[in-house]
Amino acid sequence: MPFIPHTPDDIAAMLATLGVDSIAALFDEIPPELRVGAQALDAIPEARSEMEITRLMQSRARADGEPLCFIGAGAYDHHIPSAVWQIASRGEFYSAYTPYQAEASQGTLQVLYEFQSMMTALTGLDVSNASLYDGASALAEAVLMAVRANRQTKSRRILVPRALHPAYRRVLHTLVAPQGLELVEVGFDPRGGHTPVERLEAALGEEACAAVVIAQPNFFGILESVDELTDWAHAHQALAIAVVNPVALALLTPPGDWGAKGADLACGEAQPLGMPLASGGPYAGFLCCKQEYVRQLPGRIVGRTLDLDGRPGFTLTLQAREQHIRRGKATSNICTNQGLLVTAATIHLALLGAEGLERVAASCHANTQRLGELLCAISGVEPVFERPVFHELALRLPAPTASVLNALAAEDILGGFDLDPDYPELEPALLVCATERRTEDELRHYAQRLAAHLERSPAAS
Amino acid sequence: MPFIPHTPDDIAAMLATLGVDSIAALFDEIPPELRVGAQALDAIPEARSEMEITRLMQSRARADGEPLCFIGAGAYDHHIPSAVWQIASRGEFYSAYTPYQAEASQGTLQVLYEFQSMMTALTGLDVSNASLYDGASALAEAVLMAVRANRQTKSRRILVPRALHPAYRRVLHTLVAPQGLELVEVGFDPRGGHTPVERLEAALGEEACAAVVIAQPNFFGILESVDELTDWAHAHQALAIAVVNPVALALLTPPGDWGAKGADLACGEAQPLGMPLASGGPYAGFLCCKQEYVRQLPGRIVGRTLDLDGRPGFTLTLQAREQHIRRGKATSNICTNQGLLVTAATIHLALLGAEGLERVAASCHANTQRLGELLCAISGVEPVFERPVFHELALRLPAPTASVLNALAAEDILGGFDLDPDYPELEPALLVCATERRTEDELRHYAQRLAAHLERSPAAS
Amino acid sequence: MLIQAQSRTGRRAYTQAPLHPPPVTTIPDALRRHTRPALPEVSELQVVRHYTRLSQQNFSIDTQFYPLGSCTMKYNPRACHSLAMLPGFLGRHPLAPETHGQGLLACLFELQEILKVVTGMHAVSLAPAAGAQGEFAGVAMIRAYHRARGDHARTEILVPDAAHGTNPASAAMAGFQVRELPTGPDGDLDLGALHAAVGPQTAGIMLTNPSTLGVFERHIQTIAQTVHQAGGLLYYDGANLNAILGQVRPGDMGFDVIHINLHKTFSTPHGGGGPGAGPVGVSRRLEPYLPVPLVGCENGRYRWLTESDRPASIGRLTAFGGNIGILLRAYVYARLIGRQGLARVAEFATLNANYLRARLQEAGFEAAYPERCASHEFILSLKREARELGVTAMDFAKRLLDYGYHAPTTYFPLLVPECLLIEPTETESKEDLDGFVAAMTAIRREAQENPELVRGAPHGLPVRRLDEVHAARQLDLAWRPGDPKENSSTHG
Amino acid sequence: MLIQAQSRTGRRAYTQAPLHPPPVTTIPDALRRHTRPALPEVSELQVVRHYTRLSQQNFSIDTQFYPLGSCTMKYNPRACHSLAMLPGFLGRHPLAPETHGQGLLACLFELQEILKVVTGMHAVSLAPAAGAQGEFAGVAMIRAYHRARGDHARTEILVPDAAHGTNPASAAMAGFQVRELPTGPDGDLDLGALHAAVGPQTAGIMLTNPSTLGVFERHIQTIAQTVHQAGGLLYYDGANLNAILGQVRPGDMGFDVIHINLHKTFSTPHGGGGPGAGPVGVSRRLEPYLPVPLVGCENGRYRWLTESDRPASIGRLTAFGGNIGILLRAYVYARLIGRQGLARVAEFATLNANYLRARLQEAGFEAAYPERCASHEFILSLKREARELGVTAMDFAKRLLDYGYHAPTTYFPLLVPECLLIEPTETESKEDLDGFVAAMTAIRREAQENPELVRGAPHGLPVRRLDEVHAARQLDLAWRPGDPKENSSTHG
Repeated sequence: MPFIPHTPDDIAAMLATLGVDSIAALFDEIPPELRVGAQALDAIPEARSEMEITRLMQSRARADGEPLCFIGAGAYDHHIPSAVWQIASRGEFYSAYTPYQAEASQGTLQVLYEFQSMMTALTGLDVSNASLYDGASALAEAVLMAVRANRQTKSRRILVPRALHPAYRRVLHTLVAPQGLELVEVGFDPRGGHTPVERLEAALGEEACAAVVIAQPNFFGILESVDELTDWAHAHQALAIAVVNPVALALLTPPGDWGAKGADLACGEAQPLGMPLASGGPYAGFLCCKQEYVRQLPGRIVGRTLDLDGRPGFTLTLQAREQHIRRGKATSNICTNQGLLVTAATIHLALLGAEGLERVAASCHANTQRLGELLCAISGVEPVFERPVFHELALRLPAPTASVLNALAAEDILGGFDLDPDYPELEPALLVCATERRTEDELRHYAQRLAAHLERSPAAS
Repeated sequence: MPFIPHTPDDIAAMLATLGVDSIAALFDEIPPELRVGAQALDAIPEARSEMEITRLMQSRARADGEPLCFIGAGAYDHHIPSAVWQIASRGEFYSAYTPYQAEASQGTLQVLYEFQSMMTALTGLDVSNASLYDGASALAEAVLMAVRANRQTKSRRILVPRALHPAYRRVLHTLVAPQGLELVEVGFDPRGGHTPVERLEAALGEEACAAVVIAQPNFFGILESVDELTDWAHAHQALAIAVVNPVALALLTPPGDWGAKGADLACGEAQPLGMPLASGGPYAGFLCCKQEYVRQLPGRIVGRTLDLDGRPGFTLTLQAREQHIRRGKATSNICTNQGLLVTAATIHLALLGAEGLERVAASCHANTQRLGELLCAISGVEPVFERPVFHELALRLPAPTASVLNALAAEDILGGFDLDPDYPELEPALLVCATERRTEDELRHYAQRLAAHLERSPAAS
Repeated sequence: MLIQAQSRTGRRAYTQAPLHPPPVTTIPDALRRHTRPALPEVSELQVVRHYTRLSQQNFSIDTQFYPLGSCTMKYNPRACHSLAMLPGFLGRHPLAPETHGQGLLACLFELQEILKVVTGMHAVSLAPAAGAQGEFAGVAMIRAYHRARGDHARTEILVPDAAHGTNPASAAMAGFQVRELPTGPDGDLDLGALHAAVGPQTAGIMLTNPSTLGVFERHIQTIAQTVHQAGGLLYYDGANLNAILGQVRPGDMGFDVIHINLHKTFSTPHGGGGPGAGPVGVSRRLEPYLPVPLVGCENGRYRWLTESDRPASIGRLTAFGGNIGILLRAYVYARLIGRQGLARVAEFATLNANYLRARLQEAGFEAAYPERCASHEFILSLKREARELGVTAMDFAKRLLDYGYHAPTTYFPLLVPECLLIEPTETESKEDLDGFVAAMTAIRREAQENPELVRGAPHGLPVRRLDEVHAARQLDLAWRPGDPKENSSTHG
Repeated sequence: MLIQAQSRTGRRAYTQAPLHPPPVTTIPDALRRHTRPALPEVSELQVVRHYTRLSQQNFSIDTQFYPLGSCTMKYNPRACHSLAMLPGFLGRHPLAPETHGQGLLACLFELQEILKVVTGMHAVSLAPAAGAQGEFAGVAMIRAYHRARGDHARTEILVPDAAHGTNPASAAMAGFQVRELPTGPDGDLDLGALHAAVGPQTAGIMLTNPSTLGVFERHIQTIAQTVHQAGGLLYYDGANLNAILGQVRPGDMGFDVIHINLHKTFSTPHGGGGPGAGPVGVSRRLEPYLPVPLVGCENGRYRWLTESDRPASIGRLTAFGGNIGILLRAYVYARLIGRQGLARVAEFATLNANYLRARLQEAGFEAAYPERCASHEFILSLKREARELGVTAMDFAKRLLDYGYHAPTTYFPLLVPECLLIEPTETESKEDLDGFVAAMTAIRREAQENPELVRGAPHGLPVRRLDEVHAARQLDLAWRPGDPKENSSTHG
């Protein structure tokens, strides 16, 4: 019996203790008409050995190939030190529960405290939680939190830039609309690709708003004028919610220093910090805020405290915000978060340090610049926007994006993110990314193949 | 500086403590004319990042392909449970030294004791050491040990079957010839493929011998009449040294039960117990013996003892045999052995248990039988020998073996071991193996491709 | 000592970052950071040693019996981990085209099918990232269903008082009012209260069955009929699905929507607090509202079904496809144990729970609902020990740690005073259960002879009992440069 | 508790063996086993839990400072492990054709080249499986060389009294007589004794330089000249190569043959006692005798060179190519640190050793050879502490374990009474060295104030001091079914 240790003798002895003659008797309270027979599960395959399933999974993993990846769009192909997952996969991290029994969970708790400390260092804010599901849902939690936290207005309107990741905007809608929040789209500048203050003004009109979402870099890789946007939000009694890439923060002004007073909340996707692409998850969202908002912060929070002997130790804290205490009035329903990924992120950040992270960021930036040079040397390919970028770049193509990407994919090159469905106003356009893992040879190979395909393609309208 | 933690401040403080102004000063005792400059190492590449070396190694690992393997010949492609290396790779096992400080090494020591217990259970002998380098060098140590241990004769002759693995015979020669041992080859029966007692008689002639080597199964996969061979050895005042496959021992009479008195020593290759093929190593040799010979046993041995409080614990024991105490008079020069592989083998055997190991052995046996059926259905292909086999089978081919194997290799099939160079008397002949990992589809694929190639080949002489 | 406290200026794990990054010249100075973030500057060895040692301070399934009620801490097969971590899966970008994802999508599609069969539901979406997100998705589907029918009056969700806290929290997240229903003395729902509560404002009811009291809700058919007749829908909280796999199916009980905690029932790791995965299953009428993406199969080719394929969907819950790596682990688990194995899970989880309860009762402990069959978990009440000896359930819990057992869940459910909620799971052996009984018995003896010993527990762990009140009052949530506090808990 | 003691008849880790093996019908009953071997019958969870917990009972580099002299316990980079364990390398059969091994062979060929350059030797074979096998191979080559010249009189190998025990043992394995040479009071070899010992019977001399006394043999050139003039060859024991990498090369010192412990100098894991790898390097005149297989390169294609290519070879040492996986790790290590990094190894290993010695001397401990520069290791003598306080080097060693430090090597080399041989390696930080000094100082204070505390150490480990005499007298080397002894050391 896979994973069940009971021997026939064990079963007999246990049933004897219970005074019943079969395990089935233990299910006597289930109405008999509801009991299903063995055949109810017939459509599920029979047990297979680990050897057989290993073969199956290896062949499926191989089937998906190892294409050369120039897609970013919210998930980034970074080097992950071998040590990260060798340690994070240790049974004591991997198979432990949420650290409810603090004394038996100091390993996980200290890791989470260190993670919180690292995230506050990166964002320049006071407090971090111990993770949320991913960047997009973290933004939704940030928005809900901002509405609760904003004492200056009862508005439930949120300004959301169109230059924010389209999937983030969708998730935001899914998660906050049921609570009656109104999401107001803020357009971007067609030449700069950024979100000017004037667009905020236009979107707000005469109304108030609870918060302004500011993505740095934005979905096009463009660097926003975050100081002005933050100050504008504060001038309008709105909280400023930063959506940031944690690797970029090695180079860019941290949200806590944006504008005169700093952003109020910062959130984002921690995937670039040691998490494999893995088809989209598990990743981890982070959420930081100013100290004054800590009691509105959703998710687990670890605090440092003292034990009976006065020695320092760590424990979950501020649990009064959480659903198992406050139930329907909790700051969020989240409980299980992304602890194992946070463990990986913490080890990853410890290995890189500030200088290492800066080297990664600078290499990504340089590779993307170089890719832009190579691609824009192809006739008909040009940058969509003028403003500087971090490590993604929107390019206008002389042919329909989807057909170009399909042709490249057939050669095992994932050429980037097709902007056309989400941004028809830019069509045909492509968003490319080159992380520090891409080599000069790979960039040239991409450019060479793109040029070849474009030569064969009919010009776009 | 890769893997060196010293900051400039650290270095300055340390040099100040030492009262010198540079690290170079610490090398002042080396004659200056011997000091090499930095350029002496110029032919060695510069440091590269882990990301770059990862890319390099991944491309080299991929370059070697994933051929379909029907080679056995001393290294076997078995399923290894995921748990084995996930646990054996834990830092506490991986980065610990030989357990000289027993109190700080109970993990490793208990594992070794458990391994010794498992090997005595498998071989039916009283005592096991904690590993040697590999099966072949373990046999050499067994032969040297037998000469020391045999009180009945001073002979330094050893009878070695020609049906023993050719590489084992070579290693034996390398390692025992310097001490003046004489290796006498014993032929095999051309029809049965086994080593009959009459051949032992013929090889011994009028001389005495210290030991007889008995391989079960032998290199051709053939099962020897081990009871007769063992009794013959004992009747001639020789010790019987068993060379056994540990997986086969799940099905076959253990050496301790061979003949009337049992084999005196049993050795072999532990690779089939959880060690990847890995191009040939690291593997681990094992060596077991009767209790009366324990003080002649080379290699580490772990014993169970008591601590100051009377609680049980484990420690290296019988170190008086070893080179760090006895120096030139030690039982062997071996000290570092294959501890990590033994850890893997112990976990592997614990996961399989006797029944699991028997299932593995039975599946290998059945797959090899089935492969023999399929291949012998091809015109001109037939078994070389008549006697039953475990999981390898010698086949006579209608074409030169090397050319057939090359043609198969070009299609990513490793068709077996070419017997022709080592056994020209059997030419053209091939030794095939199908472990439990091979599927019916793979067996059929092999048969189909072999048939196709043989159709195209000129018939062998 | 914190990793941050080990930092020394100029130290680093040299090989881990690009060795020769070019200078950054194209980012305007006004947008640049001017002081480096205070991340640790440490060597690779320091990092490896620090986190390896920290890991050793955790209890975990791989090291201890961990009978944490309602959490299903069963063995996480190591193969599930290594096969989900195959390079081909790990390297795949979430937005890679389906041409480069057939292997992955085949696994996910088959997992959807397995979950449909084992729960008796009509369709499944794997999108929710955890149980609570599954709950949200489920309740949001109930909302979408009523709205699609123009039934805007249904603003209320019924939740038993024994429910997990996430149930009311998720209902609130989805914009509903929560009305709590009482539990009867036998552990079943108070049907009278249910009848009184249902009405045209009832959007649905959220139930865990077996409930958090460790008993099967015997009137489930009546409840289903009552709620359905009132126009509401039934939500099944799958936290306790381990108890009934292959014995009875939520779909057959009349549930319209369920979530499944793969990190419980399908043995994916808990990871010190996640990641989880909370697929949702629905009856036919709710299928249009399933969260995206789903995996579809047409002519043997798999593809993601997204917003454009599923216009009525409640939408997207995370940026990409959810916790894919966890889904892969659950798939491997289901394939390894197969259909008979799925049914055995509930059988042996139930056998272990009933055996352990019986042994503890024999040993003199008081079980809640002793007249009922236990499901996969059961409740002890230590109110007598608390009253007579002054030793609480929390004291027992902490002292168990000294005995090498993780504590059961304490003080939940809220209905039973001084309770321990104990879930042994099917992967533990009889010897381990017997060992736990022996430890509980020994602790009670200690509580009689030397209660201070128990009240002061734990004694043998890296720290003694921690002051949670201090933690909440003197908030210390992050290390900062120059932090004067030393944390020596990890050494010695 | 032993895994064997956890066995229960009929229990098993079901998924790990083929589910439906066919019956075995073709093996004669006379050859069949009739009782199953007494292997443990346990569940997968039991195995995982048991060995995970056992691992936690080890000290290791990944968890502790481990200054074990002469063992070079430096950080083992995790990348070396994961890259050597890539599926393409692990799945390769040792007898796969070279068409399916170019990637592997490229790594091995380049490693041969790196080792040649860094040691200054003419050619390298990677075949020996560990240092001692490298020693055997080296001495066997010396034997082969003399024999090839018809010089059968050279039956003697000279070995200093400070040498590792493997040196004389390996010489004996290779059929030589061993003659021991004394060490002078300054730690260098007694040259007078050397001159007296050499002669036509001298096959060669085996030296470690720096020696096991932690000092560089200053007269190495004179020694080389003396032995060579007598017709002997020089063997370099590479155990201490970490001390001189990139500073001075054995080939330049006049050595004819060397072995290299990759598991020391090249940071491959020690694995609780191996695997190691002991490549040998030789001068031009010994090249024909190198053990097979070697890796050759012709026209950009790599191939194994075996017996048929190398007819004068001393032969084959293991069945296949040696400890290939360890060679891959060493290759990765060398590439990560590069040529400058190789030289830095010796610099910082030497800095750490000299610093630690100076700090311990400041703290009042007595160093052996204080007038000499320390190499990468050094010796403390605790004879004063033993005499005055009755607390021995072994007591200090055991008490260090309680402080979370692995003990240095004790009672080796044999020349210095009550000695600790301390090798910190280059990968440890100044703080860790300072911590070790503080621990040693604290233990001496304990030895003065409460010597029983130190003599009874360790106190905080899974077991207290173990009785080695009992172990050797009452041999208990294997568990057997029905074994009455219980081992409870792993619980509690």
